[in-house]
Amino acid sequence: MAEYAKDYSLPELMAASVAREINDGELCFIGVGMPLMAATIAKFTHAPNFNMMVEYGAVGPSPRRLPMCVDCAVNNERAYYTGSQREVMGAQQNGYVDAGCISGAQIDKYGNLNSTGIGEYPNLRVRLAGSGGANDIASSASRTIIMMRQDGRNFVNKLDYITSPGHLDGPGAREKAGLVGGGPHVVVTTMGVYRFDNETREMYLEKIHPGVKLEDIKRSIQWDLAVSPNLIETEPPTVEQVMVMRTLDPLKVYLGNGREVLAGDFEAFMKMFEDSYWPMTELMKSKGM
Amino acid sequence: MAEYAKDYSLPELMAASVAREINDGELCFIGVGMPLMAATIAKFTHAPNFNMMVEYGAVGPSPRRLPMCVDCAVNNERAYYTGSQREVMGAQQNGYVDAGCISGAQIDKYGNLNSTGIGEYPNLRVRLAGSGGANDIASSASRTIIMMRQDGRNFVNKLDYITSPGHLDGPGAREKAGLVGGGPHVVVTTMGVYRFDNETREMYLEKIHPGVKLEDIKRSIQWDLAVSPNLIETEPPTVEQVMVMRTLDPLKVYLGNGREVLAGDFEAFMKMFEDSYWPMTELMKSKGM
Amino acid sequence: MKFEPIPIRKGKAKPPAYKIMTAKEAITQFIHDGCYLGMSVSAAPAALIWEIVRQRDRIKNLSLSITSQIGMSSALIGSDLVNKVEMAYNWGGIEGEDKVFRRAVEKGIPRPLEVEDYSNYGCAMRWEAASMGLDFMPVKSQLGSDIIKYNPRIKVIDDPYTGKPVALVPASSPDVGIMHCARADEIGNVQCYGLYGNTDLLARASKKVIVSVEEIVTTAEIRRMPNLTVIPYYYVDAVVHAPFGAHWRESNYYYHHDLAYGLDAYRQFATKEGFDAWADKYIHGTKDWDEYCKLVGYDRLNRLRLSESKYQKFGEVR
Amino acid sequence: MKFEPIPIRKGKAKPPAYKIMTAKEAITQFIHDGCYLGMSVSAAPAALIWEIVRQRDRIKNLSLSITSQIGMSSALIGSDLVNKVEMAYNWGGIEGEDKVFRRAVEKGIPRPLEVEDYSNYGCAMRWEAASMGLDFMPVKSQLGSDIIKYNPRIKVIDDPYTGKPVALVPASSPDVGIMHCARADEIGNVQCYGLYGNTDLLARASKKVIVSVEEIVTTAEIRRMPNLTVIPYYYVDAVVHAPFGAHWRESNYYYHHDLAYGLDAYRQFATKEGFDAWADKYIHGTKDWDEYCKLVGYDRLNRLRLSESKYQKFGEVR
Repeated sequence: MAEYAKDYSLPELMAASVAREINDGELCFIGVGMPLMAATIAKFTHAPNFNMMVEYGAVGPSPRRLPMCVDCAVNNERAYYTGSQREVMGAQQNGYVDAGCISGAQIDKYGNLNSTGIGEYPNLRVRLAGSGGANDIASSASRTIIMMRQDGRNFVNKLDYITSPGHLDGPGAREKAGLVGGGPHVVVTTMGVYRFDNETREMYLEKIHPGVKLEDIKRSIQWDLAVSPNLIETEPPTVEQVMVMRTLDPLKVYLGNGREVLAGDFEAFMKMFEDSYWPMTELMKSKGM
Repeated sequence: MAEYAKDYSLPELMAASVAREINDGELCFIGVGMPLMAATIAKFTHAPNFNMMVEYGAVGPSPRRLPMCVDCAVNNERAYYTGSQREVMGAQQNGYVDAGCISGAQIDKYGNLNSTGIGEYPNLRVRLAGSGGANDIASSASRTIIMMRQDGRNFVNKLDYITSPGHLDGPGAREKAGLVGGGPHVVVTTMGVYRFDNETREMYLEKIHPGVKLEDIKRSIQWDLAVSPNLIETEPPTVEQVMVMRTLDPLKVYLGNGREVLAGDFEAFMKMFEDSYWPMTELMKSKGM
Repeated sequence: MKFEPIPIRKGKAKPPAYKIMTAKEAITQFIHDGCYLGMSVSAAPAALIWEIVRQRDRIKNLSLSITSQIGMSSALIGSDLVNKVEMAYNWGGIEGEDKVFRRAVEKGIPRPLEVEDYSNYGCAMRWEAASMGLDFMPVKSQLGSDIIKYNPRIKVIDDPYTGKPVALVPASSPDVGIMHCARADEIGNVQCYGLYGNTDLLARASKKVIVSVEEIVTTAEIRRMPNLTVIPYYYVDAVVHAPFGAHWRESNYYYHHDLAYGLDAYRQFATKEGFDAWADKYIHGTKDWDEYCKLVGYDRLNRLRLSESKYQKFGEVR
Repeated sequence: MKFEPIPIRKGKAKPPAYKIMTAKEAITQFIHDGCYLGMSVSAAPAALIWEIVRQRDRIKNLSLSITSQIGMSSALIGSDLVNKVEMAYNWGGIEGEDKVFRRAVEKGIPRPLEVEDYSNYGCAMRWEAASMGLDFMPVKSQLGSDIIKYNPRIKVIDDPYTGKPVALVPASSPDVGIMHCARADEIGNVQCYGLYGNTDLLARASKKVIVSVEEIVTTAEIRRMPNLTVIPYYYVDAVVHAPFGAHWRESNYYYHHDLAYGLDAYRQFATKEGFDAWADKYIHGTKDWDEYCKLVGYDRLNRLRLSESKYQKFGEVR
């Protein structure tokens, strides 16, 4: 049995939880940001034969450095295929992808996501990134794994803009719209883990993170949240998962305030990259990757 | 001035005439059969910076062996690009191709071609090859260069089947059909060279091969052929053109009965390939290719 | 709400697992009677086709999805295995007239053959559509021709953006796609050298994929130049090691088209009896591809290889 | 009949001729005011973008066609050069929030910016359509979302074959496409190492194409491995030699993303004054890319290169 870490942060718990949603041998389409980190953890721990696809054209990399973006050089590292976006996105639309991993700024109970903006489109009060590949993953991956901050304002009754389709307005809606993918399967947040009911397609709380109160979760969600009668506590990260995270991201770029630390500090950045080579290479070998 | 060959055959005259239709620096899409031979002659004589595209995915080869097919290994030789059919055919549909070189079994006065069969489709008396890439070239190349045997029966009033669109039924018809390419520009046959009138889009005789009688040409064509008032005799092949042809095809596979000679004669085939390497390589160097 | 999560639905990706099989095993496992079979032309999967012919007692009815084929599909047609071919071209190229094809279409010998005609790009765009999970592709070829007049599956619509006519071709998704390539690793990452036609599309369009290769290499070798990977593992069901596996056709940078053999075969194909004698000798008379190669002669195959490498080698300029 | 032959109509192919220029020459020659500009993201054509910004007195109004951009398009937006962007994503990735983009869309600073939203695949399929001379492409993304609700250029039709809904996106054919790649020869055959996103499509979709590269190589070097040629010469108008030409972003197998720089730049982009100061120093304060590299420091750039080659080198497995 895997040994659990005693000392871990909330972002580390979240990343580990997302990593666990990825099964060995699967092919998953990984979106920009934290999903890249979570996928790399999965690859170097329980799922060495899981392969990631990144949207600018790489399949099966084993990144031994912090993966920074979906077009990052890191995504070529030991990859099986590198080339065009057309290949990976075409494969996804063709139904080849087991799961896709994305995040968003707002979510509703059907797992629809907004990453376009806050306010009335196109006169947005806050303009956000836009879809990127999130809509494509949400449209066509066989299931989607969603990562979200849960900040008290972003689990809403009605999105300002549906960027990435979840289960739209309920059972049968995706099929009617012509979407080929299966839609949202799980949502991992800073407070808990949610799944979608097979019958109603509505989100329900399945796991609650250690130390989080159910009433705080309910208060942070605009709709009347369904809670599993078998509600359990989220499994902590393993020692190995935490080791991978801290090797790849010692300055907590993804998992803390590392961006502030690194801004302008080239030496620290180089050191982070130089230091991760040996431990990650050794780990890779031990996994037979 | 180029020195003309004194001794040449009719197929050699034809191949040389087609080669002359290709201008240096052009990008031409070359169909299966004699067009491959003619294009190679052009490349090694007057048009070293002409580049051929072949439909199974090669651009810019310099074949120093007899090119045998559009998916032939020879087409990779010193190519700039090798890969997918999608690239070359996509480029063609996108208007990048200056000229395409094709042939057919039947032709009408608008340069429409039949390479599908003789008889009433689908109950054909004689089933032929089918379009292959000919229809695509005829549809989308900026102009087409057509090579034809002229056997007394195949310049017809009405094709049994329009495989490859010429000027269809006259001015404006291609545009109306949605075709992006310019259509037939020239027809080189065993008897003469024909062009298409800019106004009527109808074929007219421009050049007559040495030794061929105009009345024989007219008799071999079902419609009332228009003949240029400036009818001239076809220019003979140059010494250099003939040298290239005979080096690549000493057994007259394209230019005579070489197929009968080679059938089953592996040693003769190997010798043909082995012998062409040095003279063609030397010629290549002398052209700065 | 029953609090039952949506069951996990798997994607179509084939696993990153060991996939090496013999041709016999692969054909036995994946090709069934009534199969809608896709075949590449560059390079020609001769070793796989021969094996299908050897299993003709089991595989009696095939429909073919091809773009162009030169002689290889005729091995199936002449062996009385094919009811229909969706195609742009089925002929001999430099080898000339395809009498096997003519007999089938014109005279129903050995059985009637239905032909569905497209242009080459039209056929390729059918695989292209399927390769992206689309049900059709627009194409500007074929317009104005009788290909469209006689093929009701090609639709001409007014382009919703420009109002101009554009043809649509329906996706073609073969039950099984067979193809021959340069090299693959054990989990099915396939790399090609030189032109590969629409092999890339066929692999993506087909439900099951069998790839024969000149060389099996390590995964590390694949990783050296991942840009050469034309078919990633997730499309591939079986990898068959078949050196010289495209003979009598060519395999770029490995060996050249054996024209002397092809011309001789075509001469024999001129009659049904000739075809049968050829198939009896070269296909049924050999139990597998290695025996076929021995019959043709490895000395001859090596000559073709040496001739090719005189002119070109991948990674060098000669 | 006047016996006047149909005049020769040339294809769009660019000639196989010498195409090396400086960034200044290429931008001056091909990019005009009002240009509809396509930009690749992998790798980012930073050297070319900086040069456009340097020529802002001449090039005042641009519309952008991108799929995703990370910071680089913001160099143009923040410099008051862009009226509209057709896009899927314009943000910082790991660098975070793009304040330049936000200021333009939310507050019209330095000028109002119209945004036309698509998904990434939706954008890519617009270039794909143009790359094949088509006027639209079908795509199954975007269905059911507000992307379609608010973008009238995306049409949803009933698929003529299945009756199911499918989205159509209109072709995007930029006046000029700019991109950064690994290497090219003098006539413009361009090869890429590793992932290249939709650079291939952009080159095919654009009327004029400027490619900056890490290395200029001989044509013989291109011919060694013609399968690596992602953009053949006929698409290319200008080749600009710009080593480290994607900095602060990465160039696969050459050097890595300079995150420390990117994060610092984003911190400065938080205010208009900060952006202007950054642009004054790094773009207007340098006369060309070499001066920019000197300002950043070739020692630093070499560290990025060495760090990358510790992990990977094309042709090897590390």
